Amino acid sequence: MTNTDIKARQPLANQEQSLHLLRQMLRIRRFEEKSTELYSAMKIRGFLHLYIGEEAVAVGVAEALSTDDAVVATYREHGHAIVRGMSMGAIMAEMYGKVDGCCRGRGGSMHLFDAEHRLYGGNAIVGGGFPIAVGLALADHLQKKARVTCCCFGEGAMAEGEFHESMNLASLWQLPVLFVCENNFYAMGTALELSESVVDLSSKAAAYAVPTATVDGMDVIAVAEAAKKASDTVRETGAPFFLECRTYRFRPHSMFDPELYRSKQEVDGWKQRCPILSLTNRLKEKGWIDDSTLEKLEEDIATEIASAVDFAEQSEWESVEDLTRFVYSDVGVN
Amino acid sequence: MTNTDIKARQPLANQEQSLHLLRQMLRIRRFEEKSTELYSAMKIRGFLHLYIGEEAVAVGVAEALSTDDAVVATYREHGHAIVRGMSMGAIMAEMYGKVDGCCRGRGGSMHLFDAEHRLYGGNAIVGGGFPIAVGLALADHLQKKARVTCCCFGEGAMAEGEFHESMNLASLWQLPVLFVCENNFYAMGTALELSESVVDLSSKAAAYAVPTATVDGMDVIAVAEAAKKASDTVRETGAPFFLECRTYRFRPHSMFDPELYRSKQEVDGWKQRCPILSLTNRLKEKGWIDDSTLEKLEEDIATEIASAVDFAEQSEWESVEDLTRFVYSDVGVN
Amino acid sequence: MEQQLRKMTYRDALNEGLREALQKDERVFLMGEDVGRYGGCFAVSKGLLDEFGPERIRDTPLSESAFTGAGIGAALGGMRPIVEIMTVNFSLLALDQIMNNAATYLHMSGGLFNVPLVIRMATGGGKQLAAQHSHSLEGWYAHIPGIKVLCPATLEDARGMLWSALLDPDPVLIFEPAVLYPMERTLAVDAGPVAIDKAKLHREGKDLSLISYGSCLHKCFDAAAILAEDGIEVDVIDLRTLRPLDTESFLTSVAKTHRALIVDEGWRSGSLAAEVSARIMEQAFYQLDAPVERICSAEVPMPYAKHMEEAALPQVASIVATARRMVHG
Amino acid sequence: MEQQLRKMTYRDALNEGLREALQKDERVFLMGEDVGRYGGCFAVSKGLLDEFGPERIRDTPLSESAFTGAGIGAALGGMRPIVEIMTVNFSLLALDQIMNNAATYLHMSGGLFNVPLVIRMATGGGKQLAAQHSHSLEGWYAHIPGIKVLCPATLEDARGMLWSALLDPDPVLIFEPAVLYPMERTLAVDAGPVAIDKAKLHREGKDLSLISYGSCLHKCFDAAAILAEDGIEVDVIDLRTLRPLDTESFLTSVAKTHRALIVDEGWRSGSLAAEVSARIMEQAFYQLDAPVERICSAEVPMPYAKHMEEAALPQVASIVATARRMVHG
Ligand SMILES: Cc1ncc(C[n+]2csc(CCOP(=O)(O)OP(=O)(O)O)c2C)c(N)n1
Ligand SMILES: Cc1ncc(C[n+]2csc(CCOP(=O)(O)OP(=O)(O)O)c2C)c(N)n1
Ligand SMILES: [Mg+2]
Ligand SMILES: [Mg+2]
Repeated sequence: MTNTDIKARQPLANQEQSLHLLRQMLRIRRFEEKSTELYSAMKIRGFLHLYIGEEAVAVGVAEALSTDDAVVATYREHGHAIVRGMSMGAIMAEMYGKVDGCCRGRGGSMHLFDAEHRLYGGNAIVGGGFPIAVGLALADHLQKKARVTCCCFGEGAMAEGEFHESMNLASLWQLPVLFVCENNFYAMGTALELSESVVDLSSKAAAYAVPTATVDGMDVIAVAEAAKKASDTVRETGAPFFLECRTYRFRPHSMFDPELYRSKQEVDGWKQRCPILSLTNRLKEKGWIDDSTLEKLEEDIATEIASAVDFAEQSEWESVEDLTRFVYSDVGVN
Repeated sequence: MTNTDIKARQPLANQEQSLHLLRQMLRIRRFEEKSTELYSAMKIRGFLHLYIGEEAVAVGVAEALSTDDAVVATYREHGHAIVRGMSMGAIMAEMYGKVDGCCRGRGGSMHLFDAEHRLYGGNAIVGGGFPIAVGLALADHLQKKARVTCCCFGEGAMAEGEFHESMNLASLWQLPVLFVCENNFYAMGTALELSESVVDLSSKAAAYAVPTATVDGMDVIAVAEAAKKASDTVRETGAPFFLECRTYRFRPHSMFDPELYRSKQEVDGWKQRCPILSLTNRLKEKGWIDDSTLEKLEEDIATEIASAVDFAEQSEWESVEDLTRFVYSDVGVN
Repeated sequence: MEQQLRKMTYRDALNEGLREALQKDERVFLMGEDVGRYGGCFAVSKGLLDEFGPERIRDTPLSESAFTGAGIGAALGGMRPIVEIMTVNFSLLALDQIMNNAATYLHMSGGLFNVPLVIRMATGGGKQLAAQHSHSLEGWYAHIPGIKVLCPATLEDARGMLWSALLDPDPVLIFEPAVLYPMERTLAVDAGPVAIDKAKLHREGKDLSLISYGSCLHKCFDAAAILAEDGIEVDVIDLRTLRPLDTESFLTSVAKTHRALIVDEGWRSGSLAAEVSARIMEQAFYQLDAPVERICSAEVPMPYAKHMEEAALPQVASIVATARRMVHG
Repeated sequence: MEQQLRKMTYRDALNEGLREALQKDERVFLMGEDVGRYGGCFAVSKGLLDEFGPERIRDTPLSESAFTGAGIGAALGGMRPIVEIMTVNFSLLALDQIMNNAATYLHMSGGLFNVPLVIRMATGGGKQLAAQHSHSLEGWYAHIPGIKVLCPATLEDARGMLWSALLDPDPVLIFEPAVLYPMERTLAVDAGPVAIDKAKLHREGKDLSLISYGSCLHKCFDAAAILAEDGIEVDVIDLRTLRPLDTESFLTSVAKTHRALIVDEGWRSGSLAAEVSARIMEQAFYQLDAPVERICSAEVPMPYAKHMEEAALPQVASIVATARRMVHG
C-alpha cells in the first residue's frame, strides 16, 4: 500500500478551475452524506456504495471527457453520474425508486443511466462493464467517430477474466477506451495483496501493450492532469490507455460491512489525505478561497441537494401496471 | 512466427534415452496416421484433432513427470494419453465408441481420461482445463503432497478469461502447476497475431509473477530438458511455472478444415523441422541408430497399433440400457 | 404465376441471409471466432470476408465473454452487430453478458437503452461430438426475459429470420441446429424476411398436435408421414420462436385435436416442452382427451458413441409409437 | 423425552452446518469471495476464519470461473471443497465450469472421475437489489443432468443439508434464499444431517396441494393459515431438492386433493413450476378435478422500487386468491 511511485503534487492550474474541481468534489460528498441519512431513514434501500474519499478520481477524470464521450461505471457511480452532468434530482428520485428517477425507479443506486450524457451504467456485476466499453469504442471505431469511451472499475475487477479478454481486445483492435482503475486497495474485504499476484497494476495492463500511468487519486489536480494526458493519447492514437488512480474509500463497502478487514488507523491515515480537505487547504494557501466563499459554496450545494430530495419526495411511484414495460422495446410482448 | 529467441539445439543425452524419445514420438505419429484412416473408414467419428508435428512437446514434457503427477490436457490429447502410459487399445476402443474404451465410449477422441495415470482429460472447452489444474494443485498443496499438475493448452486458449484467472490464482496461492503452452501459432484459423495483442507469450505469463521459459517445441531433447528444469522448479518451490513450446501442427485443425488461413509454403517450411525426422537424423549422425533398428522400431509400433485396432474392433458396444449410467455415481437417480 | 425455387442447403440459406444483411445495412457486421479467414467453423460465413473485409467480418480471439459483451456495447453505440458463438456450449462463457447485460439493459435503464444485438450459435447433438459440444440449450435460454429466442428449422427461416432479428430493437438469439447445416431443400428465389412472432403450422390433421421446433421438427415430419399411412392425421407445429412463445398456435391446434405431443431435443426436466405442457394444462385442460406428453432427450451429458447418442435423442420411431398410443389408447 | 429447542436464525443454522463440516472432515474447506476476513458477504461464514485459518477458509479474488473450477479440481484431487459464490447472478460467470465440467466429468470419463463438490450461493429477490442481484435461478439450474440442486427453506435444512451434500459423491448446488438469512425460528439442539432425496409435507389438507420451495414456502405457510380460516385445508409441500425431483411426493398429494397450485419464485416461462405441472399432467391427469396452476415471478428483470419488486414476486394474497378460486371455482 505504498504510494512511493506516485508523482509529486501537481501545481494548481488556475483559480477558476480549482474552485470548479472543489465544487464538484463537494457536490458528490454532500450528496452521498445526505444519501446515507436517507438510507437510515429507509427512503433509500438496496445496496448503497459510497464514493466518499474517492471523489478526486471521478472529478479529475470528468475534466478530460467531452459530452460526446461515453462513460461505463460500476455500482459505485454516484460521483460519475453527478460530474457527468446528471441532475441530482433524477439520481435521488432513482434511489427513492420513483418514476422521475433517471431509470424510472427500476435501477436504484447501482444502476444510474443517462442517454443524454452517455452514461451507460451503473453495472453491479464486477467486471461486467469491460466488454461493454470495448464495444462502445468498437462502434466509434467502425463509424469513424473520434470519441473516447471511459471505463471505470475497481482494482478488484482486474482479477476477473473479462478484464483480461477486454484489455486484449481493446489493444489488439486498437480501440479508443480509457481504462480508469479506481484502486482503493480493497475489493469488499479483500486487500489487493490477497487478490493479485502482482500488485503493480500498471505492469499488469502493460502486458497487453497498453500504455499506462499511475496517479495519486487523492489529488484532483494530479488526476485531472493525468486523465487529460491519457485521454489525449486515446484521441490521438485511437487506442486504449490504462490509468491507475490510487485512492481509498473512507466508508464501509456498502451499508452492511463491519469492516473487520482493515484497521481504524489505516482508515484514519488515508482520511488525512482527503482530496477535498487538501485541495481546500491549498486553495487557502494560495489565497484563492476564503471561509465565506466556502460557506457560500456549501450553501449552494445544500440547496441543490435539498431540492433534489424535494424532487424525489414529490415524485410519484411508477404504476404497477407498467411492471412489464421495458422488458422489450415493443411494450406488451412477453 | 520468428523463432529467434529459441535456444540452440540441445545435445543428445544418451543413446537409450534418445531412442526412447524417438519411439514415443513415432508411436504417437503412427497411431494418429492410423486414426485418420479409420476416420475415413467411418470407424472413428466426431471431431478428431491430430497432434502430428507436435509430438516432441508431449514426449518431452512426459519425461519430466512422474506417474504420481497429474495431467490436464485438451481435445488434442492423443499424444499425452499415449505417453502418459495408457494402452493404445483403450484409446482406440474409445474412439470407436466401444465399451472397452477408456471411458466406455462416452468420451471419444476429445475426452480421454485415465485414473491410474492421472490423466484428467481431454477437455473440449478451450481454456476449461485451467481451473481444474489449479484445483488439483490446490488439493496437493492442502494435503502436502509434493506432486506436479501439468496443464497443457494451446496458445489460443491464452485469450480466454480463465487463463488470466487461473494464472493469477496459481501464482497468488503458490500452487504447483506446470503450465505448458503448446504454441502452434494457430487457433483453428486464427493466427497468433490476430488473437493476442502481445505475441510474446512468456511475457504475458510473467505478468502474473510466474517464472517462464520458451523452448523449440520441434526439438524433443530441448523440450525434455526445459520441462525437466521447469518441473524441478515447480517441485522445489511448490509454485507455478510457464513453459512455452513453439511448435506447429502439420495437419488441418480437425477433419473439417479447408486450411484457407495458411500457405502450403508455411506448412512445408515447418515440416522440414519435423521432430521425428530431425531426431532420427541426429541419431544417425551419431551412429546411434541404423536402418534396421529403425525398421524394427516401426514394426513393433505397427504391431502395437494393429493389436489396438484389433482390440477396438473386437470390443462390444455399451448396452443402451446403461445410457443413464454415470450421470450420478449412485446409478439410477435422475 | 409459379413460384421459382432453388435447391440449396440450410447452410447456404444462412449464408445468403448474412450476405444480404451486410449489403443492406452498413451498420451490420459479423464478429466471432473464425468467421473470417477460416470461413466459419461450420462454413456458414464462407466467402463473406472477401466480399466485406476484415472490419465487418471480424475474427475474434477466444474470448466469448468479451466479444459478446462488445457486441452489446457496439449495439448501444449505434451498430447492428451479429455475434457468432461457435456452439451453444461455449456460450456459457458469455452468459453473464447475455443475462446480466443484454437482457437487462433496457429495463434497468428505465427504457433509455435498448440493445439491438443478434447472437447466432450452433446447437444440438447428432454429430457424435460428445458432452461438451452437443447440448440443446435453446429452450433453456427461452427462460430469460429481455431476450428473444429463435430457432430456424427450415430454409425459409434460416434465410429470413436474421433480417427480422436485425430489425428488432432488442437482443435476439438465433439457434441453428448443427445437424441441419447440410440439409438440402428448395427455397423460393425471392425468399426474404419472415415474421418472428408466430409459430407455423406445417401440416394439418385432426387426431393429434405434434409440437416441435429445430431439428426435431424434421423427425416430426417423418413421423407424421408414417402415421398418415396408418390413417392418423396430425397437426405439425413448428414453434420457431421459443421466446416469446406463440401460445395461440398450439392452443388452436389442441382445440381441434384434443391431444398433444411435444418433441424437444432439450433435456426433459425443465425443458421448453414442460412449459408448453404447462400452458396447455392451464389454458386448454377441459379440451384435452388425454394427457399431453413429451418426448425429449434423455437426461445425460451427450455420450460419444453413435448408438448411445441416438438412444439419448428423440427419434422418429418413438414419436410414431407414442402418437399411436395416444390416439388409439 | 421432550426435544430441546434453540432459537436461532437461518444464517446461524448455515454457519453451524459449515462449522460442523469443517470440524468433522479435514478434507473440507470453504473457498469464495470474502468468506474469510470480511466474514462472508451475508455473514454466513462469520467467525470461521478465526477457528479454521486462511487455508481452510480461503478468500479468493474476484474470479468466479477459476475458483469454481478450482473447486472441481480440488474435489478430483481428494478434497471436499465447499465453494461459495456470493449470489446466483454471479454464478453465470462460472457456468461453463459447472455445466461443462462439474456436471459432465463422471459421464465423459465413463465413471472414472466423480466430483464431490458442494457449491453454495445466495438466490432470489425481496431485498431491492435490482436486476443483477435478485434473480431466482435455482429452478433453471435444475435442468442440468449431473448435478444435484438443493434449496433449504427451513432451519433444519439450512443446518443439515450441507453435510449430506458433502457425503454425496457428485456435485451438489445449494441455493440459499437471501431473504431468509435473518429469519428466526427454533431448531432442535441435536439437529443433524437430513435426507436430500425427498420432498417434505409440512402441512396436511384435503382440498388443494400447495407445492413450493425456498422463500415462497413461507408464503405458502401464511396462505395456508389464512385459507384454513375459510375452511380450506391444503397440503403444503416443500420440494427441497429441485434435482432430482421427488415426483412421488406431489403425486401422492394430488391423488388426495385433486388440485395443485405451484408457487415458485423463478420466472414463469420455463420455471421449475412448469416441470412440476408437466409431470402432474403426465402422471396424474385423470385424478385432476381442475387444471394445475402456477404462481411465479413476473417475467421482468427485477425492478429496484419496492412496490414494483413486490408486484414482480409471488405474494401471499395471490396465493390465497388463486387457491380459493381453484377450490370454490
Ligand atoms: C461478478 C461479481 N462478483 C462479486 C460481486 C460482489 N461484489 C460487489 S463489489 C465487490 C468488490 C469489488 O471491488 P473493486 O472492484 O475493487 O471495487 P470497489 O468496490 O472497491 O470500488 C464485490 C466482491 C459482484 N457484484 N459481481
Ligand atoms: C470455449 C471454446 N471456444 C471455442 C471452441 C472451438 N475451438 C476448438 S479448438 C479451437 C482453437 C484452439 O486453439 P489453441 O488453443 O491454439 O489450440 P490448438 O487447437 O491450436 O491446439 C477452437 C476455437 C471451443 N472448443 N471452446
Ligand atoms: Mg476496490
Ligand atoms: Mg494453437
